[in-house]
Amino acid sequence: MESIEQGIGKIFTDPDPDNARAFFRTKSRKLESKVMSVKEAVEKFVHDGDYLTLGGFGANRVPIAVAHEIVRQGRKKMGFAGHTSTHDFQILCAGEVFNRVDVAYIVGLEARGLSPNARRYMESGKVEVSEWTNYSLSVRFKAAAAGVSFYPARNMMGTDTFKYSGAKIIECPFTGTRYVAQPALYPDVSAIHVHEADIYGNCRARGITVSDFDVARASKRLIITCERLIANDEIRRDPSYTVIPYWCVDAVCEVPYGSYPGNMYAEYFSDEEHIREWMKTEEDPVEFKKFLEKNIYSCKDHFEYIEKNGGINKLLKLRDKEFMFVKARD
Amino acid sequence: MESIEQGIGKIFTDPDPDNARAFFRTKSRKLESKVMSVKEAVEKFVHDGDYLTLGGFGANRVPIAVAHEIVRQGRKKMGFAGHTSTHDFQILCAGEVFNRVDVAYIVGLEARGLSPNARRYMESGKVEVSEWTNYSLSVRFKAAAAGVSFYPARNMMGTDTFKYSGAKIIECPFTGTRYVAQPALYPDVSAIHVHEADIYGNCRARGITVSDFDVARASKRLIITCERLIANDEIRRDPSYTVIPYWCVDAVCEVPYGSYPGNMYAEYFSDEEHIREWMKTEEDPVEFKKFLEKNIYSCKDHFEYIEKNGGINKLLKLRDKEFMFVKARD
Amino acid sequence: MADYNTMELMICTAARELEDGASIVVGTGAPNAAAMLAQKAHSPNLVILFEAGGAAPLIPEMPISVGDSRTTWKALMASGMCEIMETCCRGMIDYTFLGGAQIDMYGNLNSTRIGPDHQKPKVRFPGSGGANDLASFCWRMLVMTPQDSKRFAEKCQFVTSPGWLTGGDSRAKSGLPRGAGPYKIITNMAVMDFEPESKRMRIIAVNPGYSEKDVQANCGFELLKAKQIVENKPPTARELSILRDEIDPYRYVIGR
Amino acid sequence: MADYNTMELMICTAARELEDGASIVVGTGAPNAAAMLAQKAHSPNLVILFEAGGAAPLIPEMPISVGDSRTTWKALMASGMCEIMETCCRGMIDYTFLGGAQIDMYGNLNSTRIGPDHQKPKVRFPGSGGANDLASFCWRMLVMTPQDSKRFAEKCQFVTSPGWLTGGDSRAKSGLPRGAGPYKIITNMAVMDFEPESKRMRIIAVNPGYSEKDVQANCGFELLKAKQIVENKPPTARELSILRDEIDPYRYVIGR
Repeated sequence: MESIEQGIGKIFTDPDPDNARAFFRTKSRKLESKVMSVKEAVEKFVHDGDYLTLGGFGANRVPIAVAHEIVRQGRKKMGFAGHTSTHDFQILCAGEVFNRVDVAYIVGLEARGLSPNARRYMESGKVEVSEWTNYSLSVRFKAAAAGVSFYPARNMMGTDTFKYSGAKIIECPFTGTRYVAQPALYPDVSAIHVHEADIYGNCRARGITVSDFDVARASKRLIITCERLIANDEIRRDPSYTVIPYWCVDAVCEVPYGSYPGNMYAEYFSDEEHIREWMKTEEDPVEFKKFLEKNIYSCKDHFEYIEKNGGINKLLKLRDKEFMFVKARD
Repeated sequence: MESIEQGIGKIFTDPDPDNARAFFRTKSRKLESKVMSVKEAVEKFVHDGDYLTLGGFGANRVPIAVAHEIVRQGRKKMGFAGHTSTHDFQILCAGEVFNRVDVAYIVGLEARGLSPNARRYMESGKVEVSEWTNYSLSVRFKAAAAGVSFYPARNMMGTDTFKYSGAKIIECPFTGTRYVAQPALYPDVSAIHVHEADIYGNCRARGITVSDFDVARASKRLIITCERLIANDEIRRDPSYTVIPYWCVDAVCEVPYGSYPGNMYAEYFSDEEHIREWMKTEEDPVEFKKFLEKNIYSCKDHFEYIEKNGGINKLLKLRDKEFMFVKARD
Repeated sequence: MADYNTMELMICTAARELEDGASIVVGTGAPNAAAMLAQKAHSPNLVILFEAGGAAPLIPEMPISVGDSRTTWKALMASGMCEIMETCCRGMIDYTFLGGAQIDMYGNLNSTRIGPDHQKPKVRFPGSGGANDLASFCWRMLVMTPQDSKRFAEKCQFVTSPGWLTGGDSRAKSGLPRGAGPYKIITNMAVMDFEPESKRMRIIAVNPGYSEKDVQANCGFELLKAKQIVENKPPTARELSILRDEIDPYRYVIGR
Repeated sequence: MADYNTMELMICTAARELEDGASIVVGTGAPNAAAMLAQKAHSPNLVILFEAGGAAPLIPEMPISVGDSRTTWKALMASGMCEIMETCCRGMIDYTFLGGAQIDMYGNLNSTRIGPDHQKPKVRFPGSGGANDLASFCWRMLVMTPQDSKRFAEKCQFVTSPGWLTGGDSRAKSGLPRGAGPYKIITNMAVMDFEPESKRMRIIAVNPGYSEKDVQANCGFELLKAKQIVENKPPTARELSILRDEIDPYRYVIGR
């Protein structure tokens, strides 16, 4: 099929569905425990050069423990899906983990402003970018989850976002309507934080879902972190609420407060004080290095990081804030 | 875009997304009560000639009260999506409601055998058919729900199912992979039975979802029947479980046991005795006419139909059966 | 030990094809019984899915519909049709069982109609349902069917679901996912596979009491023959007891 | 009654555009405040959605992120990005608010970069996020932005999100959904719309204390002028009290 027009951006991953099928054919369907530490999971499943996706929405239901661990273990030359990536993007930039990014939303932290360090990194020329949009990346995951190499969408046309993307313009064979063909995005590895999972990887999540269920299905390898491990019996009690089935999952890590300092729906709000400190510290590269040493490199795990920043007391306050209890104002 | 090959079947609905947008622009977004009787809902929203979709899976979570009411009110010349349509198909055939069908699965009742009357009707030459598959129809609804005119899928190729469909074969602009372009299906009107809804039409459902969430979004008009009306507060208590938002919905009808004689997940099992009687009676057109008179035409509503076939006692037995209580064997 | 009927034999034969750790989408009836038997007899990690959305249930009794509550009984997930079909399309599903009114030498299946006029068929069958999809996407398609020369037809009057199409590399060229296709045909008389080059149906085993000649005599096209045709093993006492006592105590399927 | 700042004026002006029964996708900050104000002041049936999945919440305080828990507080649905964007693409969403570092005379927006080298930009901004999608799909795009001649640029250095593209029928020809596009631009000085034929930006109202000349002097391209340019009405006491007491008591937005 001839395309009418095409972007000059690179496609960093292989959209071929038969190649993906050949991989998925070899993926285990066994119901076996995948419980391990975040350290083990990152050692086993995240490799230099891999294309990475992180679930959630920037600072909401994000797998922070995995992001820190990737930086701590010094992964490099990765590809990354900047699908409204905010605080998670900041963390990966701190480690200069990736050298190519599919951009939808990066560098910024929404109402909080822009990350000085992420901007420096993205303006350094060290990172190759292709431009997309939030919906485009959602559709690219959706196509991969469906086992095809593209889905059409009606966005991006007429703009430089299209020009600097890897997309192509096609026409509907029925109506002649023009579409941007969005190439399927099968990440090598993804990490998603959920509310509950069993030891096999069957997951439940609440609140906004962003594109996580498609990301889970599109990914070749998947690390799940969860607020709580639950019994398999509880999953089977009502299968209506399983949003990611175990056969998509390679590792299950129990990480309560795993989205901290991000927000976790119906669990705890974001630690805006700490995020502000992070952004402020980034202004001075020397200070920021010390900050990272304290908060990532010298930490054994996510809990040590939390303990250094207020521990359980802080988290109880963030719970109050999440539920808007009166004392949350104190 | 040129297609490589195309089916000879008709496309019974307009896949043009701009035409659909023009319609949806006019659809109300107001949060107002839509509660009414099934009779009113069918009078208002189901017209002769409309293209109809029924939710659920043949005899599981099916909007039976709406199907009976459509027959009772004598709707004719409708189009219909035979998306694993079993007992619901039987009902519509009894009323000779439609004259064109997108076929995925019709005429049969799965392990129960074939419906004699549905076969007679489909072999009469009175009904125009296009052939599809279950997944094709799912994808056609999914494309419409996404507001586009087609999605690609990897099924149907090389078969007569393709030849007698309205689909076309295209190639991926990235990989050259061949796909069947599935034209979007925007039904004029659909009916879906769910577990719970509020008066505005926000819905919850459990168990298998088939393609109902896409059907709800793809449909121009939507009638919801529900086992139970619930308070809007209950929807707002945790919005994670809303599967159809109110702005898709035109009518909300409280119909407990609304899937009877079909199965309703975690509520009641199917009444196999009654379905067997239905199929048996169909063998003799004269007997069948009497049977329909009793069970549809002379009934005021769904409850009268249920009362004629065992009433609440029967339904308690079907609840036992659903939960596999020991006495279900009695 | 000939104390079994042909349905029991077919189910036991089919069950043995399903190795531990594999995944399968099944329908109701005999395929469902075969998958349950495999799970209980030798493949506890066989993942069973149903096209309407049920995934990995602890099936308590034979479902009547692939969407009824038995398909989600204590399941790991109750999902939808896209979820299941796209799991197949991504390459995660190893097996499926299909059937039809006709099957040809390339494993193509007809479950749509008999008669030449599509808009006014002599006999209208259900159509594809999910069969075309599963035949397109799942790595290995299995068929369990009684053997007679009307059903094993020279040419299907309508190809509902793809086998190897017209043989050779025709399926690969059609655009269907690479590497998937018909695998084995299990009948009351024999087990057939497909010769790798021509993709024509080939006898690889015959059931006790039948000869190659019987099989050919009950087939509407010429069957290829494997170099070594073995005799299919009869059901074991353990298989039969699981099947009769645990899976189908009311003989819905094995009583046919 | 000049006791209000320009941010308050912009928010009140914007809120008046949102009629009862309409639907809108908003971001954080001023657009969110405008939608909340409309809902509380005159459009109780305004449906507010957020691109990350929140739908029709009872927003208890200003969200920091379009995906934080405030966007699903007592909401009618917590869904995902495809759900919201596809609701827009189906034509169900009337309004959206967008912004950017640059806007040109056709309402095109730049939120991607400054500098000529895309791989090594002088200033890297976040990129589209959902802006390109919302600008493509929602019927009417609104912009609320301070007016200065750098921001109102002759040409965007990068067109992130589509306005009327190069004017005239260029947007209709591009393939973007028919009938959608930029609607009104609300600044501290004026309200602009787009002339129907050329699709060029046009002054339709000026704010108290500003003249057409001020507006043009703070714009990097020539603005068209409506036949009748009215003076924009200042915020009412009721609007201000809702905004200050109920919506933004901590002055996160109106204190800027």
